Amino acid sequence: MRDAAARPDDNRPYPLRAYGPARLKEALRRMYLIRKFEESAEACYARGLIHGTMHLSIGQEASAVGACMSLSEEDKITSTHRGHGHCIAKGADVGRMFAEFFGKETGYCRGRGGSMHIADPAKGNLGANGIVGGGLPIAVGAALSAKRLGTGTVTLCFFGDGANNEGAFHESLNMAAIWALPVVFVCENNRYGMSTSVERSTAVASVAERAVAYAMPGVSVDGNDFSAVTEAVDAAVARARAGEGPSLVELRTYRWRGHSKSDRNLYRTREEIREWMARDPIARFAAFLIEHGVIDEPGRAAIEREADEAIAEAIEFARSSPEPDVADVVRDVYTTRDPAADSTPGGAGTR
Amino acid sequence: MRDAAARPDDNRPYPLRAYGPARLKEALRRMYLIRKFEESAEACYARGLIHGTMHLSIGQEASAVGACMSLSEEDKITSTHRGHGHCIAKGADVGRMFAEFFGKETGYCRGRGGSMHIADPAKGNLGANGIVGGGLPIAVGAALSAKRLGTGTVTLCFFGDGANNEGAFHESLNMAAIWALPVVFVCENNRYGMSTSVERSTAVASVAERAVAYAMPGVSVDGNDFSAVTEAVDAAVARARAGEGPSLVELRTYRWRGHSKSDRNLYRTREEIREWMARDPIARFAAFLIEHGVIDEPGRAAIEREADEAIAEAIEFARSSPEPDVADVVRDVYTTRDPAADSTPGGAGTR
Amino acid sequence: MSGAVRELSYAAAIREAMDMALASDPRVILMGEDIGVYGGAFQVTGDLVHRYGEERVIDTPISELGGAGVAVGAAMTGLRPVFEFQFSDFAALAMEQIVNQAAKMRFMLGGAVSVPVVMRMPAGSGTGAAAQHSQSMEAWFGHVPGLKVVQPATPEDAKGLLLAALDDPDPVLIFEHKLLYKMKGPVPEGRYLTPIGKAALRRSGRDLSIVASSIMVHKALAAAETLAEDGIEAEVLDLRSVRPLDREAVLASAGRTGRLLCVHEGVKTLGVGAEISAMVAESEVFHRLRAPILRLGGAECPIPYNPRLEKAVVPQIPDIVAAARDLSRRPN
Amino acid sequence: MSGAVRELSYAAAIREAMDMALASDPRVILMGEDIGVYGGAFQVTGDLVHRYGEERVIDTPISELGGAGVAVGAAMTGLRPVFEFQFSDFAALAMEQIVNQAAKMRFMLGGAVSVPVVMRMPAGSGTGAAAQHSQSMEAWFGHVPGLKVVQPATPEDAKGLLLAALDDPDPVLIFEHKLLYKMKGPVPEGRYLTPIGKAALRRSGRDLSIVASSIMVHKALAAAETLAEDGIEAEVLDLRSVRPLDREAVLASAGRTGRLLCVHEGVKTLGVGAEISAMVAESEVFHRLRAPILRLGGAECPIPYNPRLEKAVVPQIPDIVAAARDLSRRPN
Ligand SMILES: Cc1ncc(C[n+]2csc(CCOP(=O)(O)OP(=O)(O)O)c2C)c(N)n1
Ligand SMILES: Cc1ncc(C[n+]2csc(CCOP(=O)(O)OP(=O)(O)O)c2C)c(N)n1
Ligand SMILES: [Mg+2]
Ligand SMILES: [Mg+2]
Repeated sequence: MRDAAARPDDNRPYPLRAYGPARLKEALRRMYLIRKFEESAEACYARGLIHGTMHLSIGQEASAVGACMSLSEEDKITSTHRGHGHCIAKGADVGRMFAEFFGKETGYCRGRGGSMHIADPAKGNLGANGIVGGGLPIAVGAALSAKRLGTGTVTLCFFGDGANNEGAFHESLNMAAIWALPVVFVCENNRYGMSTSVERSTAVASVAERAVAYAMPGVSVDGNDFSAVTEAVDAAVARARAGEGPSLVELRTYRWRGHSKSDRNLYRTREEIREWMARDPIARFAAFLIEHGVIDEPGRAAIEREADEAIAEAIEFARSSPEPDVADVVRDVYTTRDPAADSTPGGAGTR
Repeated sequence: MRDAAARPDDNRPYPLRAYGPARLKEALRRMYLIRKFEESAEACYARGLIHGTMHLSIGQEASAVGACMSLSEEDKITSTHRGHGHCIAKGADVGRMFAEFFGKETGYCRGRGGSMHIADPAKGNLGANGIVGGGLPIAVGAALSAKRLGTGTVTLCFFGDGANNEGAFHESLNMAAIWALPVVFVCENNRYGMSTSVERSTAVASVAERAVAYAMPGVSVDGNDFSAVTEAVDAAVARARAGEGPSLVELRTYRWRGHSKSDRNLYRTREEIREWMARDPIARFAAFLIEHGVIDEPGRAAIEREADEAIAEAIEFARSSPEPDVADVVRDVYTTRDPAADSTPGGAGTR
Repeated sequence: MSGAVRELSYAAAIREAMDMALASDPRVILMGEDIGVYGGAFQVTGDLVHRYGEERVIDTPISELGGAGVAVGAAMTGLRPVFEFQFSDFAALAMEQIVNQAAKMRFMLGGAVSVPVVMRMPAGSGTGAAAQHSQSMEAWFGHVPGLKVVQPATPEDAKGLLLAALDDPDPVLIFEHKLLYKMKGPVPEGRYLTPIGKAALRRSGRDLSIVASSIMVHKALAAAETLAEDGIEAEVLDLRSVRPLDREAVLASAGRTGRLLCVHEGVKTLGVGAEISAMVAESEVFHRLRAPILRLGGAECPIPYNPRLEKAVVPQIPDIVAAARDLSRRPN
Repeated sequence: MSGAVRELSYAAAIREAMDMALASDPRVILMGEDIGVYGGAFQVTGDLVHRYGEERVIDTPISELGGAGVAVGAAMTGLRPVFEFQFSDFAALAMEQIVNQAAKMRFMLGGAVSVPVVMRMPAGSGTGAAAQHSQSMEAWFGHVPGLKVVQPATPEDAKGLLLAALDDPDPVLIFEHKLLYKMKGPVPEGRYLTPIGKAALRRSGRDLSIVASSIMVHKALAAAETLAEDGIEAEVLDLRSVRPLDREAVLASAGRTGRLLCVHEGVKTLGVGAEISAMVAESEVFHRLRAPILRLGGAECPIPYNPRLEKAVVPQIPDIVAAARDLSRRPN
């Protein structure tokens, strides 16, 4: 949430008007934390410490952190398979995140979920999702709860450009619109759904154009520019909070890495990747803060170092955490241990 | 298909430019046939001769017949639960239709499908559908076949305003657009999906507005005006046939009867119904033809009488047709009578 | 708790449960297509919208996947949604939210959330609505850990199981047979919970056990009357719950009689009867079986429109009588 | 017809079948997410797009319901689409088109059309992809008349069943276990059809019958080796097809040995083993059974992420050995 309402005579860039220095520094810290987190996760994966697959959001840090600037801890987000950044932006503990990747009992999902299912309901993160588009109707449901229960909270729904072609996108935006629900749909358009470019998958050039079909505001901004992201999302969140209904915000960004670990990057050129790396959202935001005197270079370096340390600690925590107990595996299928449920003939292999 | 290309200096109403008198008379005949068919079906239902449910299209005759004017017999349509009109407009035999309602072996579905599943592939009708939105992707598939196989045919996909909120609508229009397929999406907007008005279900006022989200042309016309319907759909079909891709055409119309037989009409006013009955598409089209000298009043009356006779004959055919053989019921689950399939332990009640 | 007993229809009993829940718990909402002023395709919600308003009795657009997902999201965040599919067949559009999200959410998240959503599923054939409006799909959901799946056969259970579902922290699917909506039966006033996962013995008998579900319970009871005239005493167990299954009750009955017949309307292959049969055949009761375990289920075809065909493809009373006789005649 | 035999991986065998079909039949197209230049999430389509072009190897948007429906519509009108779900779990989004449309279309229309669509379903756990990417859902589809459902366990069958599916006028779903993609085995060159609906006896044995499917065939064979060391000779029947089921082969094997163990990865309750067991228990073979019919299936929970948990919830070789020993020890 904004620290202050913008004064009309103040013509500094948006973030400086909306947030105090502490929030801005914290934003930079979280962006570094995401970057370092992803790089370390990648390294752990390469060393065989993490199994399964994972989807890294390196290059998309400004969109995750910028979008969550508008939210309080009570506000909700729904996230995606590429959700580490959202998670950290919404305040998750990187130790418990790594513990989850390592399949440990201390992980956010007690080792049951892995990268694609990390959630942190206490901080308002309703969870990543392994199903493209799966979080969209859930976000609308959370917004319906907020409206019915009068909590005053907003739900921010992250999804990718690829998800915008799922039927769930259409149904969700329509319902949110007709019921004027407090939800903001944030499309992180990183130009590809796996290998398939927006041009090849989507009939319109910009996902934001589809807002017209739901009579809601739609804007498309540079998702690597923290200022543009916060200004656009803040406006949408304010609108939602004021009871004026949903908005669609498209953040144009790019993932530096492949889609997942199995990606051979055959569908895009080295030049394209290099071009986008030159638009590094973290470097840009750091330079912005330095330029406007919010931090100096030693301050930036300290923030970066702090992130490095936090990650090292997180990995250590994860490593030293206990494995889940195999005997306990069917716990949490149901909330109550219904005795009748337990009497359902169990599977074979629960040795 | 048009009988002639319109000449630029010809400023008569569209249908007179596009179609010869024989085609126009046939169109009026089909509209009467639909009206009489629906009225007789209703009467048969009331007398217990037809079971199940049925969805009547009385009041929507101009949209069914007008839209199909653009098509050849090789062109395909997909239809809906409210599909009797489409079926007749595409040239179906009303005898076999009634036989289907009566559950007879001579029916279009050999008594297996009933009202909601009538199809007539020989005439290009790929079938009504019991699932709202179910026909949309199927239509796109038919258009994909046409493009791949180079048949030069167009697929016209009928659907209702209610269907426009299904995910299938979104996914289908998007795929048709990105692949530039020869398909025309014809939304018969009769203002309600069952009891739920477009205002309460749909974020935009007109379904045609959603065409923007698929970068395809979208037009909305008076669906009770044969001229407007044919002009709009002809243009869309011509575009599709020329390889320029799909269009969305919204035909604003109204169903005079309730949604189905269980409807108590609690969601709309008598005045509204009366107002729309005053815009009777058949009376309007008949008056149009008389005004422009295509027919005279005795000619009109003859066409109407002919329709009455055809219906009487159809019902007689249906009545006197044989019932299906109960022993034969699992036939047509599979195309080939796979002996292994037959050895699957059968159900109980195939007495 | 519960007071006097009146006769109510199955539909009215369900409505009464929803009414009580709406009245007593502000978190309860109803969602579905045409459940408001229309009263629901089968008039189950009836006039509730007039009593609780459009904000709590919510007509959704025709968007089954999204609608179910909204209910899931609402359930995760404090509401208690009762989502009505107009026909359970349309749940095919929402399998992703039901199975990939609602059923697995708590487990995937290591117990961090619950998803207390209730989904009502009008099911079954007999209305002449043909193949896309007549299915019995409970077996699919019974195969999915994380869901609970019930099939009330009586008005009393229809009310009690819906109240129990609303009381349950996990997703519960209720399969309501459309032909039962108008059936009347005794229903206690006030609040009571029918336990999810418990079968009900509807008739005792020494000669064979018929395990039936939903509408087949009534057909089995009628068949049992006929069989009794021949001196064959059939026990009729109303399964009530597909997940969890009442293993104990099934094994006890099969153990008592040594002869087991499973009857349901869903397609026979991989229908609920397969699980009942297999559960018994792998138990110690196997040794007490005096004859093969028989099953009656839907024929291996979609539901046809023609009424005679439609009847022919699901078990009818004479089929049950014949199968039970056959079973009783088998040598030990 | 078929020529020499080489070693190919399961994935390569599938690709070879698609390659042959694309080369010989202009009606054949492939559709799916990232099957073009990416080569498919599991590299099954590989380089086919470079050989047959983007018009025949079609990358769809992420639109499972619509994509499957387009394949259905295309199949009804002259094409022979092979539709790849990236993971079979995502078929939950397309149940409507698979079950309400493809499976029922021919029947509902009284035989007026056929729907020759093939759907490929990468299935199963073991890759650390957790609950939404690891399911074994074949039992759902096995419950649906109008569909055919196969589960090749070997590279040879993967090719032969895909070619048979393309030759079949009706919708065929092929469940491919992801852990099998890299497994190598002998595959004949040229065109051959593996019959849909026929099980394959992979090992003979007098003491008990193990009916297994997909990856469990290999685990059952390994278990049989261990059992043989103890003098227990297990017969291993590879089910291959869930719908239609090869009733004859199952009954013959169970009748021969009198002891039956069903093994599959899908959740045990209402899994394929339930049908196998029930089919035997209702047949005349019942009288020849010398012990209860045992089943091993997935545990009653979603697939967990942690690798040790993930292994624990599906049957492993020691589980099969233990169950088979238990079965062999049971008194007659
Ligand atoms: C329903 C569904 N379909 C397909 C997939 C496989 N898949 C995972 S991520 C992905 C691409 C998603 O693209 P986008 O929404 O743009 O997100 P991004 O990966 O670019 O962040 C695909 C196809 C899935 N997980 N769920
Ligand atoms: C997927 C699905 N959801 C709901 C229904 C029940 N239903 C049948 S017709 C209908 C209304 C459809 O409205 P619309 O598309 O506007 O067509 P209309 O009936 O007005 O011609 C509904 C809700 C259905 N058949 N299929
Ligand atoms: Mg993307
Ligand atoms: Mg309508």
